[in-house]
Amino acid sequence: MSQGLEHSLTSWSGQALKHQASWIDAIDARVRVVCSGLFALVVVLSSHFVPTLVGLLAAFILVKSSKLNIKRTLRRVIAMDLFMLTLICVLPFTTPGDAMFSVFGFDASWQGLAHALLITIKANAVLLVLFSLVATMSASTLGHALAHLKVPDKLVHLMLFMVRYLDVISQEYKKMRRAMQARAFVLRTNQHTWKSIGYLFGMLLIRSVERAERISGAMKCRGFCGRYYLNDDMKMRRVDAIFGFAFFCFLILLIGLNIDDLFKSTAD
Amino acid sequence: MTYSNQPLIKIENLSYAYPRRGSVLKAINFVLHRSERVVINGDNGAGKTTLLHLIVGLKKAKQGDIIGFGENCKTEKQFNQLRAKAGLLFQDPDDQLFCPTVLEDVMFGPLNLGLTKQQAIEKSLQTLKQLGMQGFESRITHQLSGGEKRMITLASVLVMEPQVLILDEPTNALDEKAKMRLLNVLQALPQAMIIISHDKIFSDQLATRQLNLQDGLLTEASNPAVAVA
Amino acid sequence: MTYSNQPLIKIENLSYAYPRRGSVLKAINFVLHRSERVVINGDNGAGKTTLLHLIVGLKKAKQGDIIGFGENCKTEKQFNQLRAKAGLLFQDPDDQLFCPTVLEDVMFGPLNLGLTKQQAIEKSLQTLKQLGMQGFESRITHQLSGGEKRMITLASVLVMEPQVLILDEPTNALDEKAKMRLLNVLQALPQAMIIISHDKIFSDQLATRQLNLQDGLLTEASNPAVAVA
Amino acid sequence: MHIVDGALSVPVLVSGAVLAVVGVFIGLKKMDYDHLPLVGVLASVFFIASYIHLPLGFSSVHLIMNGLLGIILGWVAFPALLVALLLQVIFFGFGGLLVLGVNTVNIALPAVIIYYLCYKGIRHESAKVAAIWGAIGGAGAIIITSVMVAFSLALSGESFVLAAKAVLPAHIPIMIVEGFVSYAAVYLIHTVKPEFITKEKS
Ligand SMILES: Nc1ncnc2c1ncn2[C@@H]1O[C@H](COP(=O)(O)OP(=O)(O)OP(=O)(O)O)[C@@H](O)[C@H]1O
Ligand SMILES: Nc1ncnc2c1ncn2[C@@H]1O[C@H](COP(=O)(O)OP(=O)(O)OP(=O)(O)O)[C@@H](O)[C@H]1O
Ligand SMILES: [Mg+2]
Ligand SMILES: [Mg+2]
Repeated sequence: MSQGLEHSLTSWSGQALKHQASWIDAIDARVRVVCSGLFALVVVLSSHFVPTLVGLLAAFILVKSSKLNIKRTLRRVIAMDLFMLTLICVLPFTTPGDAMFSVFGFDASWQGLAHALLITIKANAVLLVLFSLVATMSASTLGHALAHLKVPDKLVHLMLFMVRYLDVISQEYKKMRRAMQARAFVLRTNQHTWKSIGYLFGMLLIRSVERAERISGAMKCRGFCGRYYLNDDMKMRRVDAIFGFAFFCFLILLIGLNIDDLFKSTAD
Repeated sequence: MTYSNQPLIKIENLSYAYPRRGSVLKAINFVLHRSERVVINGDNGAGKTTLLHLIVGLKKAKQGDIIGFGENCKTEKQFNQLRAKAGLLFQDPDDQLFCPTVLEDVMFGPLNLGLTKQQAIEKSLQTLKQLGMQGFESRITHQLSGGEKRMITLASVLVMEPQVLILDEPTNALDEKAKMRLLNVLQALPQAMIIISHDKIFSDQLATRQLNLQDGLLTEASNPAVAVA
Repeated sequence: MTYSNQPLIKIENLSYAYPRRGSVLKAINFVLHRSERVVINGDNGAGKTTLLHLIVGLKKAKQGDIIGFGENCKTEKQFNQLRAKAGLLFQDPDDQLFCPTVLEDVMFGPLNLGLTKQQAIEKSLQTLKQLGMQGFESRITHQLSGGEKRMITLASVLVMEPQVLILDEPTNALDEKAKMRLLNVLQALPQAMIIISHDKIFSDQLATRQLNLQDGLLTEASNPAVAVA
Repeated sequence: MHIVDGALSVPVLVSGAVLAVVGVFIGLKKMDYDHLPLVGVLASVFFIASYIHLPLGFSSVHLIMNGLLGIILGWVAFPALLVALLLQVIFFGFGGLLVLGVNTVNIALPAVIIYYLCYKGIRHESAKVAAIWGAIGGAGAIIITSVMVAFSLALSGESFVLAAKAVLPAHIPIMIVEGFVSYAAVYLIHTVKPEFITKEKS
């Protein structure tokens, strides 16, 4: 099951995935990060269908305008939605409320279904906005943006190191896995498999530690004295301000929709 | 080994391209007969390693057939059977050695083939002895020298009793002494072999037939060595 | 560069052993003079990389002296100064390129030497241009090809204006074209060099002097290449 | 393991975020700039662990290995896992953005607990004994993680209680697999490069 989904390192491969250029690429990375963060906050805290649906709609528009590869995006979202599907199946039965139908004497409630759907919409909206605004920038740009947003220095550099070496290490992993395969190794549900994978993992750790030692050496060779530098020249321009403002207005609208609904529900 | 005249491995019309690159292999044809030792020459990046990985199904060809021991291999299961009969030695021994001790590493193949632990141990010790590596069984793989590592990887392939040996630059990173030792061992083996080697002296002594891989095409080598200016 | 007759680097009686191993280097003596290009040959595991790492103080010798630019280096601080003048190119470019983008990686050294950001950028761009790598500055390091990675590591060492270049198998994993390009670049550089290379053609063209490292001993290579019978 | 956005209640989200910030803060305090390459590279290895899918009957599970990560990194597991989870959300869509705090705590806190539990055992001079402690750590981390996931769900509302109850048994197979895999990994490290785990890290 999982093999068919976008759960493989090929989708990472140093984040070298090409995507079509769009106007979203031109917007400042910090603005994109902040916008998607606020969007997640507003949407997740919404308690009604209308604002979340509007949020989802906006997410679709962003996906469209960032020219994401639709197939790839769908695969990633579906991976999550399979999990949500189980929730949709379970929640109606565990939430008390007006009976929809009943199975083996358990009543499925409309309220439960509504709750499950609400969660699904929220989760999808947040992910789609993340994909279109943040995942379209390279991981190192993201790191730089986070540094500008006052995320602790060490955390940013940790992320950059990780982004840098994920690819190197996954190559090593793949080579070793291939070598095992070439000796007629097949993954099964038994102790031999687990032991071999454990050895593989341990060996990967050791090789990585040795690599880290060499990296430290290389840093020392270039006069490293406990400071990392980022070459950051991010400037806010008019487009960024306009996009940020428009997005902000939209979020205000979403919040407003929440309150509006509140009035309605109290009026009932 | 009762394949009278049937070729051990036959490749028909094999093509391969990495994503977002030009094609690496273009319609390769190749036949390996019994007790042949075929050397494939080619520049760096010519696609030699890719070809070997395709043969044992570690990469899947977009086009073309690989017929191993009479069977046209398409599925992972078929390739898995092929891999038991065609042992591949990797370019970098470090990629192949992942167990803590030598014995465990050599045992890995036989265990995959379904032998019991006792049988696997016996067979591994025997193979190590055959390669003159007795006494190494409890050594730690990670701490071996390059030449020793190469010998152990060879043992771990030979222990599976393959009918074909596929060697990807076996002399890579070996010093002269280790190279001579390997040459002697290989010459004494009965298996058919496909060998990649940049080492002219080594391959000339071993080969019964030489091929060139260039621009994605596999051709008979007429003039074996052209030095670079 | 005003070291008239003084050797740039001098090694006296250097010995080294890894824990739980026999000794790798035994009382090595070596002198590097100005504008020399010394090639060190040796089998795999002979200890060549170890020797280079000892020279720049990444490993500390148990015994022996390293005299860099007239100063006997013992402390980490002294070695730190030595490293600014003797640039080491690592065997695996992936170990050396640890910054997200090319420009940041090249700038890393100059910034550590105390240059301002503006100066560092200017100098880095200039060095990249000198190596014919202009236009690469905003590329992401892990997406470069092997040859490009090698050139960038060279840039990141050259930008620190070392007086000695120490190259650990610079042609490793390069194809012929990239190799020729590197050879041309290196031949045009004025720095003294210590080079490890398994590539005879490459090292013969570059070397002014060749040494052999064998059994922990460093000796003059009398006959550069002895073919195996 | 990854809880998605929108499922949890606000108090749970907030307390998760606060705990995560505290944990990350402690982790960053304990991590020198000199250690960055090591931590970065190790975090990548654990990131890759989540791509290793092992078959289990008709389905498959992927490794988490947070126990082993905790044993090796201690508190530094917090920042390492935070970054790994952040990358997973953004580039693969696992989990969610606002639940990042909760998810980080659910995976990193067990790692730290395991660090203190197995600290002694893992440094035992016998490789076999150390490996058994590794197995305990590997399996234990999964137990603690699944209990915490169950709690985050159950605390978010009555309707999640059943789902929470299902979390624990669902993780028993993963626990067994991780135990065996961790055993082998620790055994290998102990025989090949013992100084890697026995070495004191500040
Ligand atoms: N995973 C990959 N993705 C994209 N391109 C690749 C990949 N692996 C190899 N290549 C490219 O395919 C070509 C053939 O590679 P291959 O490793 O088969 O060459 P080779 O003949 O074995 O070379 P060498 O002598 O260096 O081992 C090279 O140009 C290489 O850059
Ligand atoms: N960290 C280490 N711990 C223990 N032994 C080591 C370590 N690093 C290297 N060695 C051993 O020391 C010897 C010399 O290693 P070194 O890397 O210096 O060789 P080399 O001449 O550079 O070889 P190559 O041509 O493969 O690069 C080898 O036998 C190697 O196994
Ligand atoms: Mg190859
Ligand atoms: Mg070396």
